[in-house]
Amino acid sequence: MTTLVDILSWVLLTLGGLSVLIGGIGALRMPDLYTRMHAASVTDSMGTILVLLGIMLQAGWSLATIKLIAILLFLLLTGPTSSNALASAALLAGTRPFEEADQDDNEGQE
Amino acid sequence: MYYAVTIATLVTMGLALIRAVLGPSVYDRVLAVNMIGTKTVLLLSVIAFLYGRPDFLDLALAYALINFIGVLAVLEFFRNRALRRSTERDEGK
Amino acid sequence: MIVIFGIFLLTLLVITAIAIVRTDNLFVAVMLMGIASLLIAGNFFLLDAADVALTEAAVGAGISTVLFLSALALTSERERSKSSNKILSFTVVATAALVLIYATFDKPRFGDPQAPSQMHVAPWYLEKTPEYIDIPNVVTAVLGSFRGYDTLGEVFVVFTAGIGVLFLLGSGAPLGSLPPEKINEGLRHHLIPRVVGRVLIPFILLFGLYVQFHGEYGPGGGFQAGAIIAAAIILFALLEGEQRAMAVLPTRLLLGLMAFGPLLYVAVGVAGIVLGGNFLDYSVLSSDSVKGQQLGILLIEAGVGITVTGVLLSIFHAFAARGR
Amino acid sequence: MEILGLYNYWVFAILLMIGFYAVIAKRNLVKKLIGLLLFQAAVFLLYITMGKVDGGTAPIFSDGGNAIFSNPLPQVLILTAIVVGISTTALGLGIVVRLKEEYGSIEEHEIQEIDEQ
Repeated sequence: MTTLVDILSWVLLTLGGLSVLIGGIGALRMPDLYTRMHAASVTDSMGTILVLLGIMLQAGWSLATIKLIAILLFLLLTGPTSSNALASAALLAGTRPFEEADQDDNEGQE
Repeated sequence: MYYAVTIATLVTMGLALIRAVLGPSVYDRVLAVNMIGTKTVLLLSVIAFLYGRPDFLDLALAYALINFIGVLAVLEFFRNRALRRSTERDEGK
Repeated sequence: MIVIFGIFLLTLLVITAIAIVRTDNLFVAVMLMGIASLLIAGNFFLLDAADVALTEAAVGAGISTVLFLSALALTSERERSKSSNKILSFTVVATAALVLIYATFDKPRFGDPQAPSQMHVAPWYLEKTPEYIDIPNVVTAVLGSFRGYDTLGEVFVVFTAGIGVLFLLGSGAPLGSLPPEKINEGLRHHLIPRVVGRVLIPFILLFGLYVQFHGEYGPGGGFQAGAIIAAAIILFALLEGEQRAMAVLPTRLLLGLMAFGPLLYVAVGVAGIVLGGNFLDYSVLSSDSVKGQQLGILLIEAGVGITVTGVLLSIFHAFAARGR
Repeated sequence: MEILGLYNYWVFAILLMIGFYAVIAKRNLVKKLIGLLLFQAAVFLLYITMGKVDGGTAPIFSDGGNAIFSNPLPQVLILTAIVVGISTTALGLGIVVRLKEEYGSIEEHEIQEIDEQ
């Protein structure tokens, strides 16, 4: 039973680490703000869920698990909200999505 | 295995930092700050277990709660700036 | 392995610092400052300083960004002039850096248990805390009891800084050009952040109280709790507008909190004298000296928390009211 | 490892000097304050680094029974210094805001020019 839980948590942690890394690479390589935001959300939600679940399985049933659940809950609440706020602010300020020629505009806005 | 996750998190923080330094727009930088914020929460929770002191999860909890305020302050700043610009334009007419 | 993690974080920190100095956009500099704060907090945690990391989290993540952004809104976002005497300053700085680095070769190796700084006082604190005060968090014990004078001084510095900001910004005609009704509405039209923010505020307050009263057992204490509670109220002010936040905690009450904190601290000290001990000697506060110490620490931590909350909120309101 | 054992101190020196450079070379007052914050962060780092003990853990007793603890004293000093730092930074920002109101500028040399007239 313990081995099973261990294996499961290692799998979750590995997948979590991978998605964190993939999101990070995406946030660096993607061409414009909105696609980068999309990549960042992979780390913010997917990576967070997997990593924290993995740690939770390691922690067993204790106070630490409850704290981890709280952290997970708050991150899942605030992460998408921040992305939404940021995207709407960018859109209102006139950053247009999906256009190759956008890059000059962006540099001008900085 | 904790080490692997920590390394992945650290590398992602580095990538996000490159994004923050390169820009190009201010929104990219805010996005990068946000990313590094959530990565810090993950890093602190993993390291608390790596050290075998799960009682230090309080720190990660603090960041999970407080990082949000920074983003809202930025939003308010942009709103304020837009308002100021439109007021100045009205006065110019 | 953990040493390598620390080195990586520090390298990122240096890159961030260089980027901060190089950019001419002050908004970008403030954002990068936020990143630097996160990196340094992670590093403090790696260096075993959980309490310090919590303080950096409470102050650096929210309040410092908020203050800088409100100051930028009142001044300007861009650096207009080039640096003065670039070559001369760079030479001075580079020479000083080289001298400092040369000096580090005489320093004890990182983490050396035999380093002079580990040989005095600290072992005494670690050994005597269970005996005299009997709380698990030695940092809180040193902060509250063994070095209570220091902390009293720091509380008065925080108090004085708050008074200074109020003197500077509290009076006179503000220069903001915006119609007040626009400023006052805060982010009320942004529905999603508003709903989520309102859900979070009670939890942040609760967490602040937990940090305040759990400070004897885990990382925490008055300084951190004050900053966290102030952050919760600032979140409310951002979401609902200045006016409503002022209605919840009016200026008079904030001034009262600012003054009450140091007064409570001093009163605990004086109570020690009255009961036959020394100033800030808590052992006489109760018939059992260990219980007395614990009571004293609880009271002065409350004083610290109240001062920090009052001062940080007063500062925030002073800046926010200026823009109106 | 011997060389890496001094890395924290080198970062301290470099960070300190980056902050110092911003204070002396930049003319924008807000930028000077940001430089001061970096300077401060470097000093914090120095103190906390000196408190670390190999194999130690944070100076909070737990049931685990780890007998080595890092030095609590620098942590106490820095934890108060962080809060004091933000209050004094706010005071500095307050002065900058007042200067902007009186002189219409936050660039050092422009303020000096106005003063000389």
